[in-house]
Amino acid sequence: METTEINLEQHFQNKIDNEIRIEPKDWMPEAYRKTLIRQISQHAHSEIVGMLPEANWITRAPSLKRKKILLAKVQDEGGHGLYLYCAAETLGVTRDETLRDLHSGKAKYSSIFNYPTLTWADMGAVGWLVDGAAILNQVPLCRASYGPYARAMVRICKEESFHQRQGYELMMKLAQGSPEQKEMAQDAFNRWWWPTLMMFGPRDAESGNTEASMNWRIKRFSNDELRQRFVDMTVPQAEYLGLTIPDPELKFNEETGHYEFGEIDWEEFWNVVKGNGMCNKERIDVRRTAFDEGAWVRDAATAYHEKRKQKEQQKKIS
Amino acid sequence: METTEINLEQHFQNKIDNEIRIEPKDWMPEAYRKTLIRQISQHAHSEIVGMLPEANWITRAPSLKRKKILLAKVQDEGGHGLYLYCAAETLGVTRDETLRDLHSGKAKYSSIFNYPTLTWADMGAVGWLVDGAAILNQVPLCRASYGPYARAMVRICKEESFHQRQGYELMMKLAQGSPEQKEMAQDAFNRWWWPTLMMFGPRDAESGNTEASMNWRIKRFSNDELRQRFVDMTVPQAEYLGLTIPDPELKFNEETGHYEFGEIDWEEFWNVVKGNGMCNKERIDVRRTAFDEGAWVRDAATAYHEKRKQKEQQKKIS
Amino acid sequence: MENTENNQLNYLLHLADTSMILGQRLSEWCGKGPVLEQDIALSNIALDLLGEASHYYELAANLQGEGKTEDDLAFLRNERDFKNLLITERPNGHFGDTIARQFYFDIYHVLLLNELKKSSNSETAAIAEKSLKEATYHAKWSSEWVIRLGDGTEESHDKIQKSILDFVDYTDEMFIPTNWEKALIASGEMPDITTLKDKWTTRVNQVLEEATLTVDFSKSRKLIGGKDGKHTEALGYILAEMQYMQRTYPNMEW
Amino acid sequence: MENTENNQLNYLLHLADTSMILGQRLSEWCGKGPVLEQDIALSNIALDLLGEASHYYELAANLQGEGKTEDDLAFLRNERDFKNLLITERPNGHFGDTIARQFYFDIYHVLLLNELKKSSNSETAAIAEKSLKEATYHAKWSSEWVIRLGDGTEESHDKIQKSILDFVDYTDEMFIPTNWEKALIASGEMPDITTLKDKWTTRVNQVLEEATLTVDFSKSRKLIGGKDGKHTEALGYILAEMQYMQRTYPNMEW
Repeated sequence: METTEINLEQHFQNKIDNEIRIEPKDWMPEAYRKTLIRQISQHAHSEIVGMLPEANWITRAPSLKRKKILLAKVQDEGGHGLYLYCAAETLGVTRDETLRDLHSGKAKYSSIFNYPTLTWADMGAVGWLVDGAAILNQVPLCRASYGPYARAMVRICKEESFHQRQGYELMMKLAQGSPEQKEMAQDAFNRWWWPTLMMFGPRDAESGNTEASMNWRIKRFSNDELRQRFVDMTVPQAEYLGLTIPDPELKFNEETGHYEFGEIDWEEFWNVVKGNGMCNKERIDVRRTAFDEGAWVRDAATAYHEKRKQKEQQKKIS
Repeated sequence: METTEINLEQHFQNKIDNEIRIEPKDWMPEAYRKTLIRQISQHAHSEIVGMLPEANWITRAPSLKRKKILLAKVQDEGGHGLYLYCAAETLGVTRDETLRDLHSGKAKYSSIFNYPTLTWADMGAVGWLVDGAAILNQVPLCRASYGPYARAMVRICKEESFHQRQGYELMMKLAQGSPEQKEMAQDAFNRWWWPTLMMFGPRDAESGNTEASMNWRIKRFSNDELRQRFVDMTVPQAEYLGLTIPDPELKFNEETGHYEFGEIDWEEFWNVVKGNGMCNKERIDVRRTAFDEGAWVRDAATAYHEKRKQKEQQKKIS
Repeated sequence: MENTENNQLNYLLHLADTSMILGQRLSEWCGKGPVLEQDIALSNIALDLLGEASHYYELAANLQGEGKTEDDLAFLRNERDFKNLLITERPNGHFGDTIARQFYFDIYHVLLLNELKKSSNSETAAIAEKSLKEATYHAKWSSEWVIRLGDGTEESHDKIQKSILDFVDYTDEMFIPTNWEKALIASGEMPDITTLKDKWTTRVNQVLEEATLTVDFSKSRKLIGGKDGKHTEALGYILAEMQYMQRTYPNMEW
Repeated sequence: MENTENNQLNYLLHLADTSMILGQRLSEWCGKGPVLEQDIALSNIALDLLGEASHYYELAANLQGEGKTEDDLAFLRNERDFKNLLITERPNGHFGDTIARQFYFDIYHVLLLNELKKSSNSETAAIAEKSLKEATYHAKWSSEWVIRLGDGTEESHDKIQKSILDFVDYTDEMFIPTNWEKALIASGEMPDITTLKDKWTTRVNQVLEEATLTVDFSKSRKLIGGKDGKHTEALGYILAEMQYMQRTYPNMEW
């Protein structure tokens, strides 16, 4: 038995090393399964909770075109959630189970969604910065070792980069607009810049789980690598918009070819992760209330489905 | 016994005829009591339901001053409701009983409150026209034969005429304002004119209950008399504001010294009375929901009161 | 105001406002649906309706010829100028309420678009043609949910039965023409909505029967006024929210 | 922006906005209270707060010296300029929620006004003097209700216990100074709010004890930001409603 286990493990790792996808019916180590369930659920929850800060502005969008774009975007996020809950289900965990963990506070989601969206410009900042950071995190996941996850990510990434361009375009309109609009854009940028940098997680030195995930090809780049890539990509975009980066220490290092930037407020980071952000409680409350108030609807659908099945069976018998 | 009853009735009517007030502990005919209970409860309900169309604009009032005036006015109406529920209680009916009749649809309230308040100008129109009509109905009630009712009406009438002046002043601001404000004022006037005329009830020829109420000195003027008085009083006020009366048949009769006016849409009148107005259902729904959702608060207050009483009694004993 | 062009403008605005306000209401659900799939479905219908509204607003702006945009018409007109059907502005309530409102509207919407697509105005006909496909899907979706909730659990049956009754009062308005609609119907410039009532009742009753639900349409309060700008008190709050940005920051591009 | 006059203006606006937004929230209750007497009491407190706000806005407008009115400051400033305490903008919820929010605020309000009435600025002192009488009554009323609900029925106990916990997160902001507040405190231009915390906690705990309720204040999420214009998502909706008329019809008299 022991040898078999070792062989299975060896075989599994060989496949991983050769970039062969692991599929639901394949053997996999329990730790791999658990890590994936945790990560995919978190990711799904982030999509669903992430609908809320943007949904907050749908009814107040300033034009019909923007209203439609925003609504379609948030709807897409719901779709991403669906793909991911399905991917998690292939690992043997139901959607209701994962949702229960979200509502109880056991499962996490991206902390960025615990910041409030205060003005219309936040719709631009979230699309451009938050989706931009998400893409950097997600693109490598399109090659994740677990097949259903990787395939979900391919679809998601395609839509995310579309969203990011829309966010940037929204910011552009503001940045080229009236003084009030410019101010609104800069204010949103100021508020979202640092939280976005935090999206890449703690510094590599303080990040757990990384090594195993690297070996399993779930993760391919370190937090700090991705964060640097984001800064290098985003600073010129901000400059193009005429926005000032809210970091006095930011400067381009000619030698490395990278931007150096100031220290992240890690106290704030951990504070929000621990649940003390402005919206942690509200976001979960909204989701839980929606779920609880929707119970009778789901029950009705199940009951109706059962009745139908029985009727059909009776027909067959008679 | 029969003679006593007749004597009591005679004695009662003598007091009435001599304008001597009937007080709660005095003997009174059952029909008188019932008529009063019905009328005072209806009046109380009208105050309470009447809070809603105006409360609808408190959060959207266009200036701090107007917000305070409106809020204070609606609060006064709540106070009027209180006086009247207390007056009804002196006749042996509890507030909860009368409220139950309101919520079940058994008890009526003034139909005028089943019209929606659509613009800010409605706050002027309601204050000026609706309160104006109410005052004409109510001033004679300050001399109503039943003491508690008459005394409540004295307090109420004083505040109502204050409200009416505030309403007129609000309309004046609009009438002297921008073209949009003038249009808003005229539009509100157009919508409230006819419903206000309906407030005086059906034509005398079709009005029941009147004779008994007249004999009992609960009612002193007929519906048509009061309606005519209202028109005579209001038309010059409207003209002063530069508003057009939405009645092509309106004209001053030099001989009678009264304004003649067109036929009221009695179909609309009965339709709204029967419950088919725009807001009949909503108004009752709001009141009932407030009452039902407040049950736990009232229960808590009662329970706390009981506990306190018991503690005090225990103290006395020990 | 009673000339033909104004009547036509009224009609386009009525069509636009109706889709706009219902789309706005449905979009309030976004992120709060009872199941993820239905959250997405609600947004989907909202998007279709907002798209339809856009098209009508554009036609209206062209007809008006004052250089206004769809946004001017949606975000800078006052409550008394809005001509949407009252049913579209009523609050979402719970999922069953939203379904009942949607169901009544969808069945009407399909019947109406079926007529509108025959319009002699090729632009209106084109919008109707496109919207009809969408509305047909909406009607299928809401009918299925009426059936599912009606024939689901006891709780869901009671809830949707009450919702179905609550919205009846607002259905007659779909078929009772205003004065300006009467003129347009007489001149053949819009479909005769009075003739749609029977078909509507038949289709609605078919679904309700399958859903084990009952309604006595004769008891309707027959509330009307929306098409003439006389609304319920709900619309003012919708507009305060919907128009806030345009009112606060006038004359800007977004 | 960091000069003295701006700090003073910030402070007046903070005081005004705080009373304004809480008054606005309370006025949402009008006509919907659980008992008529309490409906009236809620309006009464709302009126006091709106009155207090008016006075501070007037002082602010004078200090600003740009010829603005109280209405300009209340109805034409944007969300990011509002400086109210976050607790005042939180939704009304049920009666117990409103009571909990009010209770925390009232106890603080009394302590603050007690200091403000000693202000060297005679106008501020006069407003504080008048408002203190009102706030003392408010605090009595809300404390009594906390006790009544806490020591009432099992249901009311559970409800108010939850409400009392829910609002704890927003209480620290009353006592944590912003940068501009620190400057004003240092120059003696405003009371040192950090010193009020202990008194507040003592008084609150006295009432909670009598109400058989418990709170662990150390578990507070310590949410701040309102005084620097960083609000919760609730404020935007309040302003959309509250400012709609002024935004829609600019430069008019009402």
